[in-house]
Amino acid sequence: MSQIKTKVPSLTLNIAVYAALLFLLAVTVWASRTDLGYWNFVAAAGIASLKASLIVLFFMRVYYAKPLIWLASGAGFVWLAILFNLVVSDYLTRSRVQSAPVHETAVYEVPDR
Amino acid sequence: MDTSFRLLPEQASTFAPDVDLLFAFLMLVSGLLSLGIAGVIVWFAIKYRRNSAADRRATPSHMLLLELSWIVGPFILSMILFVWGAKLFFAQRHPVEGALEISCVGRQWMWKFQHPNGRAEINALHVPLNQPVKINMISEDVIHSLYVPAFRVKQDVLPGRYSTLWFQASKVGRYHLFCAEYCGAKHSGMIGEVHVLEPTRYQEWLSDVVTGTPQMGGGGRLFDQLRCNTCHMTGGEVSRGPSLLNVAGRRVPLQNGQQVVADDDYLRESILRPAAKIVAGYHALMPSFEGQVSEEQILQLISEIKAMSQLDAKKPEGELKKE
Amino acid sequence: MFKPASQLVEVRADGAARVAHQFVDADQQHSAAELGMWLFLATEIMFFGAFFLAYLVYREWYPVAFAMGSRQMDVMLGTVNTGVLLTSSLTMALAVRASEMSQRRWMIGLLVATLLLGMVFLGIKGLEYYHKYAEHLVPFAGWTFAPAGEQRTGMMEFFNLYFLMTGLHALHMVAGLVMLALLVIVACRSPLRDSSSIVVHNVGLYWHFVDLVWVYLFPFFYLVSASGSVAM
Amino acid sequence: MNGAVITTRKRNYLNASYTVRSWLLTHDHKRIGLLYLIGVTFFFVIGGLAAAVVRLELMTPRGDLTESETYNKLFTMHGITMTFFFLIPAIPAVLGNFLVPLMLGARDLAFPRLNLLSWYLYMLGGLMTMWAILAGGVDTGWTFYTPYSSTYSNTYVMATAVGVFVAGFSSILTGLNFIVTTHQMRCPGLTWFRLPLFIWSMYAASLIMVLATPVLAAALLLVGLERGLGIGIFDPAMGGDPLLFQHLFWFYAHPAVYIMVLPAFGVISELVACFSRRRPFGYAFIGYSSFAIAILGFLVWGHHMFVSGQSVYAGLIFSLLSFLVAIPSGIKVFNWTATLYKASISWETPMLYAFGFMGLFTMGGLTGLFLACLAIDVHVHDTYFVVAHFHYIMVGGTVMAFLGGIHFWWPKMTGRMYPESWARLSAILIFVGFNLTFFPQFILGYLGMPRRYHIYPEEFQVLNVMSSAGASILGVGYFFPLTYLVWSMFYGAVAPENPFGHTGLEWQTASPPPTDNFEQIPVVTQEAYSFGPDDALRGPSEEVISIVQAS
Repeated sequence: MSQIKTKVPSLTLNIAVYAALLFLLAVTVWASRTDLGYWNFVAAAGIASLKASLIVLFFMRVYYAKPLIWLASGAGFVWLAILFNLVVSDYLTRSRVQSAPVHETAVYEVPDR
Repeated sequence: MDTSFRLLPEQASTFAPDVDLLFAFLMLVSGLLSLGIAGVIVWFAIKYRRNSAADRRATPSHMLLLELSWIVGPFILSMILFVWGAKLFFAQRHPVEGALEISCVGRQWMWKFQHPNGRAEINALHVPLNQPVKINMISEDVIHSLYVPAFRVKQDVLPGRYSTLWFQASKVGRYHLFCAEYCGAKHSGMIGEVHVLEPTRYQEWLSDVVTGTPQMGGGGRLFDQLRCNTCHMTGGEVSRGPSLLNVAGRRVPLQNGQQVVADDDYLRESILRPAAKIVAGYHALMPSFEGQVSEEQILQLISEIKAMSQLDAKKPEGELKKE
Repeated sequence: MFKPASQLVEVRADGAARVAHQFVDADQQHSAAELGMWLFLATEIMFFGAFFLAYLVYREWYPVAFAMGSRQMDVMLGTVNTGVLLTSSLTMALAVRASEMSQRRWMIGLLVATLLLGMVFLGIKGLEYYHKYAEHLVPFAGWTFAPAGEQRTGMMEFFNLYFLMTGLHALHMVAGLVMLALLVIVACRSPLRDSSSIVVHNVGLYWHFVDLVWVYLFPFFYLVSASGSVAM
Repeated sequence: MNGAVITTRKRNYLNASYTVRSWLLTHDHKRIGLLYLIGVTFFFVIGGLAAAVVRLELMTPRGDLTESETYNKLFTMHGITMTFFFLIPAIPAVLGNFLVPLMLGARDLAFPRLNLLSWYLYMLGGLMTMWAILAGGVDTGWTFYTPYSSTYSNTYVMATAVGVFVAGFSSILTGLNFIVTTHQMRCPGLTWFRLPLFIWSMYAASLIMVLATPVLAAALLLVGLERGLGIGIFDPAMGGDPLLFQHLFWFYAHPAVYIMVLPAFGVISELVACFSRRRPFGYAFIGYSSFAIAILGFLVWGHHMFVSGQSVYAGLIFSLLSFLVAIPSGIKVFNWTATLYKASISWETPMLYAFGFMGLFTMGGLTGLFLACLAIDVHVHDTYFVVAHFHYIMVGGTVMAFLGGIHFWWPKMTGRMYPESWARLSAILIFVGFNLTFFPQFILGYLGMPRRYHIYPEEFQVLNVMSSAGASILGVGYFFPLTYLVWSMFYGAVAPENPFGHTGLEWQTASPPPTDNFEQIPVVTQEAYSFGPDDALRGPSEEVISIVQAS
């Protein structure tokens, strides 16, 4: 029969994290309305990851946890990175390597409108 | 076909000796290794059997150098094998220029081939000796795999996407052609024969319209039937659709500013879903031909488009661009 | 920036822990339960990861169709829903905190709040599903799929993935709601035990994980910009 | 060691209660291990019968025993039951369940109820699959390739996929349980580098179970949804890519090979150490190599896809990585061999299996190099060469280790000795039968005979007949242990605490162990495999000799 002493994050911390999350939500909606080209996707994914980290670190308390929990919480993401990287390396290089050597650009006459 | 009992397959393509040499090297290495290990195990098992009088003093529980040696040794060996295998593979995956192009459609459960002049055949493939042959393949249903053991080549045939395979036959004869990817009930019936003929015999066979099903100029006829040339003028004039001369294999500028290489997959997509990638300067006017043309017909059209490019490439540059 | 470490408050739970026979002490039991939950979440990450992979591949293949599909989404409802879910994460985090500080009433209240917010989320989600159904944007189950023309194929893939991924997410939400409801029922009946705070903590982890998935789903489906392509 | 004359049995996990209910609702990891043993044996027999019919059919090049459809269902049934319901749970769920807490000096696994649940999930999944097979069968092959499985097959794909999906959860929960138990429940003094190598390899295998299985679940779910609802993620007609399924499937299914074989490595490490009375040579390297395999094993799945239409570039990467995974496997074989040097080797049945394993696994592993090698794989992919290769790994490796392990821990599990001479005879039969069955298939494969062929060209017949003949010997070899082990449960000689003189914690408690494993939680003060100088020179204990002779 033992008693557990725990350390719990304070109320202010929780609220601060919550506020940050809402702020990032606003930022991501705003960013999607702005034309950043390729960077739109990067911004969306980046902000989402930032939000995710806040949730994992503070709401899920990994920030205060033992190294073992850091490992366990990271393992899924690391293995996911393996899956993504190797599969995407296939998709991105399929046409590049497999198609016949590329000749010059086709020449088109553009019709009058 | 040679149906006698043998331990190694026939070598009937230029790839075969290379692959067999690599195989022999690997056999040698792994044979030596496994016999060596087995020998050592048996020797130790007998020499150090319990109650034997063998010397058991000074037995190390680990030796870093020894451990490293059997990490580094196999590493070097495997890198040699990797590079060797990769070089051969790279050659297998890159057809030489000017190969004879034969199209192939796989379906449950037959192989259909079509030669450049339109002659088609089922479950049989006639190819000329000593000439590179490239096969453009697509499946109408599930995944199949074209496999000719005597040539040491194999490539899966996918639905919705072209894949290619090439070889150069080096020995006259008849060889097995298998489907190697499980494709349903009659998978083991999806087989055929490859006939390697002397080039002259091959030409004779191509023009032998009595025994085969002649489809001379199948692509061209289809081109007319589908009225492709109402928009795609073949003369190079300005028209509603982009000219198809000199398109195959080249870069095509798109409306969205990107470029795409007009490979078989792009041409197929443009026939089935024309609006997916619009050529710069044109409008999405073309109707979709999805469901109206079969995979074989698409292959015929593509080979027709390719033929236009080749025809034209021979003309002098000046004639190409009419002012 | 705040300093999180200084934001910790030490608490001591009252009541004795019940230790299962295979464990030496409550500490061991507590660590085992937490590690087990995290490993379970790792499997969930891999599970959802497979679908995110499919998403990435097809977004790369059909950048325009994905942008067009995204334009059919109700960004307003999506944003509100994200806010609802983030708020539920806050209430959940506070519920866990309350359970550790042995504030039973607070804990029950916060759990109920989380439960209600989760239900609001599912309600809004259901409304959106109904809209999509009414607009003929469901490409499977034999329903008519309205979009025609050049991007039809890509949009089919977009909506396939949309319903698949948000649907699986919603199923996980339902599972989470059931757990929350059970917790509330148990907590109302009997006083808190020391060992129950790890249960609340683990349910909290699960709830935050579900939130985490949505944090990615929201921009990936609602906010695809037409010019944004994943392509290199 | 004073177990020879025990006549009245102490209270143990077997005789603690006898009711059916006490077995079906047990939380005891040892009992759950035995429940799994019943399950895997049942599925092994089913899968074996399917294989027997397949081999009979292949005696002739014509399809004269079964229809094509039936043949396809048979090899599918063989593949699915053997991989998902025998090989994957065999060592982890039977021996792992029984041994992990014992070896850690714990009273049970961390989550006993979860453990029982995982057995039920396993049986539920297995029985659903059996139902699908009885109802009409499934013909996709164990690989479920799309679009054949999702659109074209007219068989019970859904029910089978659901069965495998459910069984997958069992695998996940088992892995999760082992990882948590290994981390949290080691007895005092049992540091990581004092762990038996069996634990290291079980831990590595558990890592794969936890991280890879969910991806299989996702892939199967997608196949099911595509079949049932038409959500076409892999359907080219809906803009999907069938190769994506292969990526997801092999991301699981290649590491799954290591779920099967890593625990086998663990068993062999124990057997080699015990029967040569030596601490395994390079203990740390064997342990690390388990982790190296678990991690590298996740990076090589694309070598199943060299000819699938995957990009050439990806093929090169996967080939390179596949070669790398051979290195840690090599480390193990070399280290076991080195352990035998200056050892004191006795040739009891488990050790015979270990010898067999080392030989067969070496051949299986080396032929893996052929498949990693791009140009050769193009030729032998999807031929009998591949079939032979993975049977060398799975049957020559996993099944040999499983049988060796079952014999080795049989006295601990049941409290009875197995009959030594029968056991030796069948070990030899299995070794001979196995080689005769599968070695000809390497030649067949290089000659070009594709796998999953019902009807084949005549020139392949001689080798196929050899293979079928070998299979009949193999079948007899498997039949013997099935019977004499059951016999020994009732009539075998009573086993002492530690009949083989091993050092592990599991041997320090009674045979069979009490319900809580140990009278009191042990404290470890030594490294694993600390055989004393006397052990090395001493023969098997007098008691054991007398027991063996008596049986």
